Amino acid sequence: MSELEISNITKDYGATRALHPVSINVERGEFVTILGPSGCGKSTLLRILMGIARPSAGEIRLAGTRIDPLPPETRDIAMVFQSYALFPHMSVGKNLSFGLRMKNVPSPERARRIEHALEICNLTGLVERMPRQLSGGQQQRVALARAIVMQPRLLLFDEPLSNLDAKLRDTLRQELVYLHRRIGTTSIYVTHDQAEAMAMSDRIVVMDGGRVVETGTPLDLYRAPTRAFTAGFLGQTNLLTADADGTRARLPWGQLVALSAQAKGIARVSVRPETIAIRQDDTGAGTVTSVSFMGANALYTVGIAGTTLKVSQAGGESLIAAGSRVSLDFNGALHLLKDRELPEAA
Amino acid sequence: MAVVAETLPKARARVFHEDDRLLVSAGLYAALGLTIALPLVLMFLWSVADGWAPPNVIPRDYTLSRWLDMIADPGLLRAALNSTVIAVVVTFATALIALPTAWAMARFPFRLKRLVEIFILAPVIIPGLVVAVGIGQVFLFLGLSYSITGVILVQIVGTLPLMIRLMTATLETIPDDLIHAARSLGAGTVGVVLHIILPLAVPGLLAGGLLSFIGSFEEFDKSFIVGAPVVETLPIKLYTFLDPYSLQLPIASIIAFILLLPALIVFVIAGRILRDDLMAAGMGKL
Amino acid sequence: MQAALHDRKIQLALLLLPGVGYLVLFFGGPLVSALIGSLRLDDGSFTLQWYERIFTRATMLRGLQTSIYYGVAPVFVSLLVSIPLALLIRQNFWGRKLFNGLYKLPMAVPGIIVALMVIIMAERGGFIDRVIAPFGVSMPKLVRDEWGIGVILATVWKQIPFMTLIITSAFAGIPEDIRHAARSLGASRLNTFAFVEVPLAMPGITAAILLTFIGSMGSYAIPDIVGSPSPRPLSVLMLFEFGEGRFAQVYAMGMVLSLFAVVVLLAYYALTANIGVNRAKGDE
Amino acid sequence: MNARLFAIAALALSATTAPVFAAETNLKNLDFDLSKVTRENFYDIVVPAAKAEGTVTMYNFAGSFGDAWKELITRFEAKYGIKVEYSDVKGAQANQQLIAVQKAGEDAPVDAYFAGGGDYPLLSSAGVVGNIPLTSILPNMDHYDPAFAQSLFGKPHGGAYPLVHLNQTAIGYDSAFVKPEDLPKTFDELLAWAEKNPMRLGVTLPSKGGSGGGFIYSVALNYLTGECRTKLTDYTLTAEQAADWAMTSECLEPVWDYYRKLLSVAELTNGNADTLNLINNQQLYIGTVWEDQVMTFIRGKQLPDTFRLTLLENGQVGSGDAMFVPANAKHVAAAMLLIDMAIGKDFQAWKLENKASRSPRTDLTSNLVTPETAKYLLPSSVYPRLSAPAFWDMAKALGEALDEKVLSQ
Repeated sequence: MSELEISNITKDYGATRALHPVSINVERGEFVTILGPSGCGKSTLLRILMGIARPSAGEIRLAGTRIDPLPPETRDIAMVFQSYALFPHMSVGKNLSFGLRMKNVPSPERARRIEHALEICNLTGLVERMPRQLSGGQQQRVALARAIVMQPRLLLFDEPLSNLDAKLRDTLRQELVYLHRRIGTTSIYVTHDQAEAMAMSDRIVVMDGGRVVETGTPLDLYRAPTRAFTAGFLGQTNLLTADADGTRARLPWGQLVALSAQAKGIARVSVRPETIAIRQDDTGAGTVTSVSFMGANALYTVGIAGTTLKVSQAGGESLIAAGSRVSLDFNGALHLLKDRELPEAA
Repeated sequence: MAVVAETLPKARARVFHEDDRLLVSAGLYAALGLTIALPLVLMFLWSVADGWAPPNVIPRDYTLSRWLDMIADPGLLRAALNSTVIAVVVTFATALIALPTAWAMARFPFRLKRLVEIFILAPVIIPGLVVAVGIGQVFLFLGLSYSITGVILVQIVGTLPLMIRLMTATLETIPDDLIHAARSLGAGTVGVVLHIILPLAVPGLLAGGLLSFIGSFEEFDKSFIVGAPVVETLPIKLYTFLDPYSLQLPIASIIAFILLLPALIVFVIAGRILRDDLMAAGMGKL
Repeated sequence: MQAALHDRKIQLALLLLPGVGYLVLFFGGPLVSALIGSLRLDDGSFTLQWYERIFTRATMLRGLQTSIYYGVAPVFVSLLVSIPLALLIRQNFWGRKLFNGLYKLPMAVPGIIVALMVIIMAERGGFIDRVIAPFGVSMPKLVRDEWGIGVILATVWKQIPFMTLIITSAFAGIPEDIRHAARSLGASRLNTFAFVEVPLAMPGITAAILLTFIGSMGSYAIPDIVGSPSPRPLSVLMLFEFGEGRFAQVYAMGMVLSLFAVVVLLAYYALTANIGVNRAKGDE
Repeated sequence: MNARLFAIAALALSATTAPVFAAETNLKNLDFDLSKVTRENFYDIVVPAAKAEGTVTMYNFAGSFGDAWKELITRFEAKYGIKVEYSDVKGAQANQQLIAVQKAGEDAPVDAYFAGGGDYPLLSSAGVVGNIPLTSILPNMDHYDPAFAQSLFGKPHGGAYPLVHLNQTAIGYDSAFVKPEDLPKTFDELLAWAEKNPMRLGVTLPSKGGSGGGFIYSVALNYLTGECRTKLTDYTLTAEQAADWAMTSECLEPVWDYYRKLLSVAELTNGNADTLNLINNQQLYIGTVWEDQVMTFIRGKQLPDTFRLTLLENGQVGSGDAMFVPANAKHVAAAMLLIDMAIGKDFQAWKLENKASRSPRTDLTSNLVTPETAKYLLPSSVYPRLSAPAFWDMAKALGEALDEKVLSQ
């Protein structure tokens, strides 16, 4: 039995279906990210988990207890909001003690837990401050502290880092990972930022159009996505069709590559840019159409055999100029996508 | 509490030349003096003047006897007490009635909202006399005429629209997330109302409460028709001296001061509490 | 029951109930009874005579015109004062905080006292007249005058704070960036004001106009005391009819006045609905 | 309603000193036998009953009369030990309140109501007035003016609606500006004076003050003759009939004509006090006024001490205000006792001296006032000679017609 079992949850708004039957299991102590573009249904799912919205069908169990009919305040779930949702009329300390008072936690216990939360969130000394006197990062940490002080069974994060600048976001992301490791609370983290998802999660649930597209560890999803959407959403990729003849497939530029699974006929595959080696070659079949230097690597677009490919090359002393002819070489296993068709111009 | 001036963003205050600022100050305060202070002073002079005929610019003789007579009237104290009790009850009742409705207006999208808005605004539009005479007939039927309860009920008709609008404007500014956060932290409906909504609604409640208090304290038309003369409030007691067709300037001036004083005190206090932006949001958007 | 409470429609109804229900009971009820009363004779039979009187009697017809005049004229004068005042008080001048509190005092002054002040100050032979008499000048007629200047003055005095308050906030609500953007695009301070700030503040300004119009159209203490004895606005005539115990006539006049106000309000809604600026709220 | 009026009229005709109302009384809360009360045994029966009631509520409709009633109440409470609950009211509203309460069958909130003389038709037709032959049984009414004892301005009341105060509309002038030889003595002379002194005459708008209402009725009395005058003084007309006549009759052309000429040279004011205030400001020299209100203003130093009064030939309206016991009053005996004291000679003399409030007592004339007061009263050369009885419903009708026929044209 998983810690959190989401079974066949749907949500309809009138005639529109915001969530198609969604089922997700989360193990105890796991950090699961729900990743998807805006409008994919992840926020709706979060609201249902929290109890702000009610599912149209399906059920949710937390530690074996069915919680979907319960009001939010009895669910033993705490949430960190995108807007932080700090109570503007309460000091940091009051914000932290609010939930404990609501749950009638006795005063000495309350003080101890607040002290602890402040300490692990690096907030010591700010107890008396009002929210408006805090910086964005501090507010974010207070929001986090306010949630973990509850020692909930489940922590929900709703894009909690999206209102911060890039640098702070990186720092806080690391802090969050570290923190999760320390407290070990089962967590669900909602975001549309794939980098964030990959950096933090034990497991990622990819959602699109109100459905769960795919679930897996960051590594699996990145390396061997089974859906074009996942492949495209997690990092960059080239979505190609290949002619498969059982164990091998032919890539558009003619290279024959081993398949990870048996397939015949038209196969849809995802080829990561960094899995293709590029080499300047006046007799090569490809032509570089553009070059972007990214620092750690360089990204080329290459026109070859009627398609355009993205190719990434690490380091290197020099760049290949646009217009140069190149030859390409894929080295790795081709993972088949299960999609019936590929999205146009992926 | 934000003092009125501070509600304007700091950046708005442009830098002025020292002379300009003095000039603006001098001009504005002079205007204030001529249009508000001077009439009040003249009215006070009338109340203590023992005869004031042309060409005297200020009275030659003074008397306090009118003031003393007026203040000695035991009915005055009773009426003031009545007014205070009624105003307090009206203020609290108005807030209590207005809150849920304002919440609905602020938080629920629904189709007939415009219509409900107009209906809530309607008591401001319909002349008080019509409402009062109409309600007088209804109250007589209900046995509420000429009772304090009746006066309170009819006054709330006048204070409710402003309170609902002010509270709607206030409640609209509370982010959904705060309420969700409170709920996820274990607060039930009561907890959310008590610890989140009410504290955050305080500026609106204060503004609306003060306006309701003044509105009730000064209300004449409706209270008069529904309550007078069995229930005497301060305005009912004093307006008999302000009968437009026989008003005597000295007496009327005294009455004006007695009527104005509490309102002015409340308003000066209110100046520190009333938030311009809320007032404007409540009344300034239709 | 529990489920019913979670139904948004039922929640909405329950929440609306106290306020709207109260007004339906203690405002709508009397209003309907007033409406019925305005269409009835003493013996209960239907009549339009009370309305007929309003639209056939010269006194009443002129009264209606006068009501509208007393509603409209002060609004224009108030605007002329309030907009500059609103602009002035956002400057950083000495004693601004105090001024901000003081200028609102007239809001707390009952109309009848305002009228009294006008009599004391501006009546012929009154204070101002006595002050300027030594210079051989005398006051023009401001009380009981044909154009109702005394009424307009008194009404304006009472309206200005309310109007200024709303207009100040309307201007304050415009993001600083928008003004800066306009200036950076080459607009002068005046142009920025005229083409950017005023249009953006318009919803607030028009609402202030509407509310003050409705307020002054229905006020009676001021026109009763400092207005011309003839014509008298409908509100004053209404009070007279009340004194005569002709409730049906009072109701009918009240209905006509209210109807006029409501028509103006609806016209306002219709006009502003297309502008869209103030539709952000309420209909989402 | 007419039947009731006839009944009252019939009773009024047969009224003697003996009580006659025993069977017909409309009083609801009698706690003593009213039918046994006579002038002779009044105090024996009424005083104990009143003391048993212990308290009495009084309404006063006249804003300027508060201090007079305070004086009366002090005397009354001292003498009888009965508490008086006193309220100033607005006549129109209090009348409607009484009528509504009466309709609902509830007890009246007031026991002794000082109400306008012109309100009698309204109040009596609604059955609000308690049928007590006060003028026949109150000991202090033994010197009561027979002109008002049984009827008021042509309407019979059987003693139930006795005036306790008489007042007089008049022409007031500042003798510092109007020389005795220039003082108008007739309506024509008044117009001529106004034409010679434009905007120095103030005329109160009839619907905004009795001095104006009285004036327009006086103008009509002056210029109407024959049948027209008969109609004008037909007290049996109801308010509606009077209004119809005033709005349509050709008879009134001379009145409108007079007003058209007058208002082109005179100032129309917003009330009795408005007129006086303009005289105090030395903007007006002559104005339409009430005699008693002038005294209040003189005492309050709001009029120059050169201010004097006169009446125009052919008469100006004199009126009065009554004190009565409502049919549903709770403290009838105490109310009767209070009215008795109000009409007592002592209080009436005090009232005349201090408020220029004339008395319906035949034994009290202006000869009794101090010379200091006398000079502000109407001189005996014109009063009561030129005092004409009021007909307020007609005066009101004329006022409304004036608005329609002259002012709004």
